[in-house]
Amino acid sequence: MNRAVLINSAYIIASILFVIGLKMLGRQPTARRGNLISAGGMLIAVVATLVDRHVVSYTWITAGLVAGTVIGMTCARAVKMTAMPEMVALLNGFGGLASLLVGAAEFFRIRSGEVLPEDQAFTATVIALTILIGGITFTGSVYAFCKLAEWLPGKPVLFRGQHLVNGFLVAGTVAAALGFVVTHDARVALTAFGVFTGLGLVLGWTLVMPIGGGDMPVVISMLNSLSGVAACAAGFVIRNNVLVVAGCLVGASGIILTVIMCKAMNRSLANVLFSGFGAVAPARAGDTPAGSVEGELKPLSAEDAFAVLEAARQVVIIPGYGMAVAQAQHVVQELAEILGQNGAEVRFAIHPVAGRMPGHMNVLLAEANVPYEQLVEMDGINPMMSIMDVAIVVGANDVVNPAASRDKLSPIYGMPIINAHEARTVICLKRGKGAGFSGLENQLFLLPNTRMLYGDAKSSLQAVIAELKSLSL
Amino acid sequence: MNRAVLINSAYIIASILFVIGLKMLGRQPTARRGNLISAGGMLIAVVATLVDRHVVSYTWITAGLVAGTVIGMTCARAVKMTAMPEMVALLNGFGGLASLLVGAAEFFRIRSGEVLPEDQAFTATVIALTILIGGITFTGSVYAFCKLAEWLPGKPVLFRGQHLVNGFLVAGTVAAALGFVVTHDARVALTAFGVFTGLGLVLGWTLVMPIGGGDMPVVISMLNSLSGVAACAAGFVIRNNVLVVAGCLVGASGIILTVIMCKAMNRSLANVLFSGFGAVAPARAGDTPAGSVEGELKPLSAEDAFAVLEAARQVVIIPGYGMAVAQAQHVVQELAEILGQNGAEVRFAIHPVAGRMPGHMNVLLAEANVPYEQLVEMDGINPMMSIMDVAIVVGANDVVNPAASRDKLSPIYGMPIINAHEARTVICLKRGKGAGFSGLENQLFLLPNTRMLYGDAKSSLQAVIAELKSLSL
Amino acid sequence: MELILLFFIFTLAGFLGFELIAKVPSQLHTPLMSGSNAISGITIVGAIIAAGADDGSWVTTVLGTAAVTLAMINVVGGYIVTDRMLGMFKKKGAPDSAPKKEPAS
Amino acid sequence: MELILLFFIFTLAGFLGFELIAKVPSQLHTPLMSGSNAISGITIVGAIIAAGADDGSWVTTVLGTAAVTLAMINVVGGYIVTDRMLGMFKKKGAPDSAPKKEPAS
Ligand SMILES: NC(=O)c1ccc[n+]([C@@H]2O[C@H](COP(=O)([O-])OP(=O)(O)OC[C@H]3O[C@@H](n4cnc5c(N)ncnc54)[C@H](OP(=O)(O)O)[C@@H]3O)[C@@H](O)[C@H]2O)c1
Ligand SMILES: NC(=O)c1ccc[n+]([C@@H]2O[C@H](COP(=O)([O-])OP(=O)(O)OC[C@H]3O[C@@H](n4cnc5c(N)ncnc54)[C@H](OP(=O)(O)O)[C@@H]3O)[C@@H](O)[C@H]2O)c1
Repeated sequence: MNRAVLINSAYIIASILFVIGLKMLGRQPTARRGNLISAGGMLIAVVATLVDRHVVSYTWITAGLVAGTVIGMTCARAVKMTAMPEMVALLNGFGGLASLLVGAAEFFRIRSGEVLPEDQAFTATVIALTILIGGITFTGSVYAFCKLAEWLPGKPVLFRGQHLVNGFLVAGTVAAALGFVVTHDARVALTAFGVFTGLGLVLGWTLVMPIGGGDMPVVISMLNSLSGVAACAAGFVIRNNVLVVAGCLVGASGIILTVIMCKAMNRSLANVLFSGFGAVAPARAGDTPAGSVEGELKPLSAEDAFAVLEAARQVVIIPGYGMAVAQAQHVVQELAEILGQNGAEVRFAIHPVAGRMPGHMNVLLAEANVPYEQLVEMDGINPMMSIMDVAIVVGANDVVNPAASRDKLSPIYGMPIINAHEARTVICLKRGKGAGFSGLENQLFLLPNTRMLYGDAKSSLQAVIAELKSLSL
Repeated sequence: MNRAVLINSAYIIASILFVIGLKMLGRQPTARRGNLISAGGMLIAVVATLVDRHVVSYTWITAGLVAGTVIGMTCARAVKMTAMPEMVALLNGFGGLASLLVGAAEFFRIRSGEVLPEDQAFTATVIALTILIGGITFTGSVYAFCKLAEWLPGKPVLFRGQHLVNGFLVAGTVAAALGFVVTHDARVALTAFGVFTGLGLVLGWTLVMPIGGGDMPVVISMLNSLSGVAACAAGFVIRNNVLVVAGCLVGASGIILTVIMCKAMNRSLANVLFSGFGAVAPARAGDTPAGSVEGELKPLSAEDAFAVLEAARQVVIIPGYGMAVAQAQHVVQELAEILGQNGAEVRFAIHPVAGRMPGHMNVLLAEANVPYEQLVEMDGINPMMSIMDVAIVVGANDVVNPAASRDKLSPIYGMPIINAHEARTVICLKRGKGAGFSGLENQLFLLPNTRMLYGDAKSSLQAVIAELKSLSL
Repeated sequence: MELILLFFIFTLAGFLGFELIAKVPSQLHTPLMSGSNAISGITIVGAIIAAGADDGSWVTTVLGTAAVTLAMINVVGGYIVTDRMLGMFKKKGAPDSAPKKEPAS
Repeated sequence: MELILLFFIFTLAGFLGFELIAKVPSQLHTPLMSGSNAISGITIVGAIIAAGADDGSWVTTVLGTAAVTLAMINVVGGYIVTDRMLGMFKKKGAPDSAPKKEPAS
């Protein structure tokens, strides 16, 4: 009894630390400390579990702990800052698989043991839930990882009758799980167990299939919430309070975070998950639908760009996904520094959903040592936009598309944008006529005061910098 | 087992309703519905408890429930809107006493029964806590009630060695409670029980003694939090989850609310509870300390006031505690209406701590049917103050005292005020040279553009209205 | 074990209470106080169990009945008083966001 | 009874999770996701119990050990990745409120 009290007190403390840590993670100045506090909670929970009276053999546990620590540390240290999203996806998948295995282990333990648990049906239900949700989390996360790491094409995979296939899969899984819960025959139970485990794993894959690569951050946040729910279900399986609390905390906060992320893109969660958004993009981008944009693209050479920039006093740089693709953050930083030395005031305008994950631009620019003070949020820069001499759009598209605020028929209508078109001159860097994530034409490129600097963002900027440098020497 | 599951499910639902209700109570548009939802939760909890297997005789329960309902309904319906704070205090006291009685009943049940509870020391501790906190809540609330209802003088009661006496009382109580927990002798336990019950009741009284009547809302909020803690402790006594949850919710949210209330007055909780604030007021108000204010009071007759008001286009009325004392809300409303008919735009400026309870002015003006749209909060009115032709200060003092923003030595320094002094003309209604709640002189009354309209606010205003009416006829 | 879980519940409810009350406009302070005071009348549950306990003596019955009465006054009175206060606010025109019905005279 | 209290805990934790995450600035979304992902590695507790269970067979030990490894990767990796991301933000000048150390070039 005494030991149980000790362990459970430790669990209570761990839960408190998780709550505090999560709260602190949500505010910039305390975020890092919050993460440490939550890590402290985890340490306490792990140590407390190790002294559990039911835990007798430590060999395997130690092996697992050491292996996990080494692998986790190596990967987390080695991964490049720009590959963070896929790393999180992968880690999340591992968590889901771990929950699945915990559920499975408990199933086999009960099967081999003499004593049946008190509430057999309840235990069977939560085991089934743990395995299903864990499985979906695992394969879904792995798929998201593959898309983000470009091991698989990022485009949504759609085929005829996809919803039908998914429907059948769901029905089959539910049927197997129900059979598992109600049966008293050990053999039937084992079969059912195998079936829904397999189907759950397949489901995770097929459900993420029709979602485009750009929406993966939302999907990962969603799967993160699910991995919390899986842990929570595992908590009900082994009647463990800290699992229930921490799992449920992650589950609930993950859902809220997912919704917040969808809102920033002005889309609903259902739209992200089921619409196959972006699949028809190339087709739409090419032709000229009703309400199309008019005007012409006015290309600009690096020398001309140099002339414009040389005279500018107020410059705003608007980075987008293209900067990440071109890995141009260091050149961008160099450009900003040179312009600054040249007497211009340079700001970076960061749109909340620029790039492919929240904070994507912040992370890249931080990597390139851009001072924090030069970063301005969308709401901060828009009022100043009309006094800007030059806006340099580095591979951004949707986040500077005026259609979002003007064209009610546009699918991104309502998404707040950075009003680059209000600047005196706009220089857009992109490789060609490629559309943005939403697949829409962008009138900004056709405006009289816009000039296109074609080519990979990195090489284009290097050319401009070379010009600027030749001057200052 | 089945019945227990049912009851506990009901308890979970009740807890959820409490959480949702409390959340909704915090926002104006949903507040009323939130209260109903929380009442629904209470109904569910009560009904679920009635079917508890341990409850066998219903005669007395029914009697108690009926009596309580009738008394509660009668009082709550009969009480005047202006007497709400004391009503809340009284109700809170009853809740505390009920928790005390629950603790006592459990004590006697264990005493008379054969079986001792599992964790004797723990049970004794929580019984002692329940009784102590319940007792303090009870007598403290009753004392607050007496002060607010003016059955006792509102001024802080201070005497030499008060802290010493309180210290001894606390020490005695703690000693008795400790004895109660450690003893195994039934007789000693009974004596200790009697001692700390009595001392707890005395403590509630003496702790509230040195606190002035104006701070009673803060004290009531504090005691409200305590009554939640008492209920929570009672929950540990009888191992009841809904008591623990609901009690703890009230305890925690009550503390936060108390702190918010203190902040609005720019004072700390400790200052409110222990400083005897307001006790030295009359002495200080009379004499002229260093840094005193200069200028002269310029009285104004009702006829002159009429002349000023007749010509005004923009009028702001700033009500304060004096309006409540004079019960002048209806006349104020009449004045506003007449001025409105006369072509002026009339607004009411509501300071968050005007009066003696949060929302005091809102409640009074609502009672007098002042349209909601005419009420403007402090932050809304201050930027407009300089375009106001006349500011009518109806029995407000501290909340329009410029010293709060100017004089660093003033005890109310830092409290945000309504900038009445920025209006073109200020008319102040008060009976004489009485100071405000904080006991400070108010330079506003001495400013060149300020006129004093002496007398009870209600009769002064009636005189002004008579003048205005005689004109319009 | 039960006790430990109760402590768990206690902790979580405490955090929840803290989180729920934030940025409450000042005119809602009094109704909020009164409304949460009514919730603290939950001690009625303990009172009912004490009054009707199958293993109680006359002492516990008397104490329990008194507790039931007092807690019930707290509950019923608390909810009605809160409702009346909030009714005051609602009666004239709707609050902030909702459409305003009464002409501003 | 234990199960019911677990459900109670579940409910409260859910509400708490909802309340805690509100108004998070967008650049913190990814670290927050990653940080809460690390917390979901709490399943390590279940994995340890499964791997070391006194009444387990070799099947449970294998499954448990695999679970311990995977969960540990999630936990360790998750916390380190989050810390690295947040470190990025901190390195250059301090955030909003804190004093700014670096000259704006
Ligand atoms: N941040 C998030 O969390 C998140 C998550 C999911 C979805 N999204 C969505 O992603 C979009 C983000 O908008 P965005 O403006 O940042 O990007 P975007 O709309 O995807 O546009 C990227 C632009 O960069 C150009 N580009 C690509 N590679 C380039 C290179 N190497 N050099 C130069 N240019 C290059 C592309 O044109 P070319 O092909 O012609 O070069 C394209 O126009 C939004 O629609 C948002 O809703 C964001
Ligand atoms: N709202 C809350 O929750 C709360 C709670 C605790 C404390 N407080 C404190 O209470 C104070 C409230 O400030 P306040 O400006 O509303 O009031 P105040 O500072 O207390 O001043 C009230 C004024 O009304 C005058 N008065 C009294 N009876 C009158 C009558 N019948 N007719 C006309 N005038 C009358 C008094 O002067 P005469 O005597 O000369 O007439 C006095 O100057 C603040 O200090 C605040 O911190 C508020």
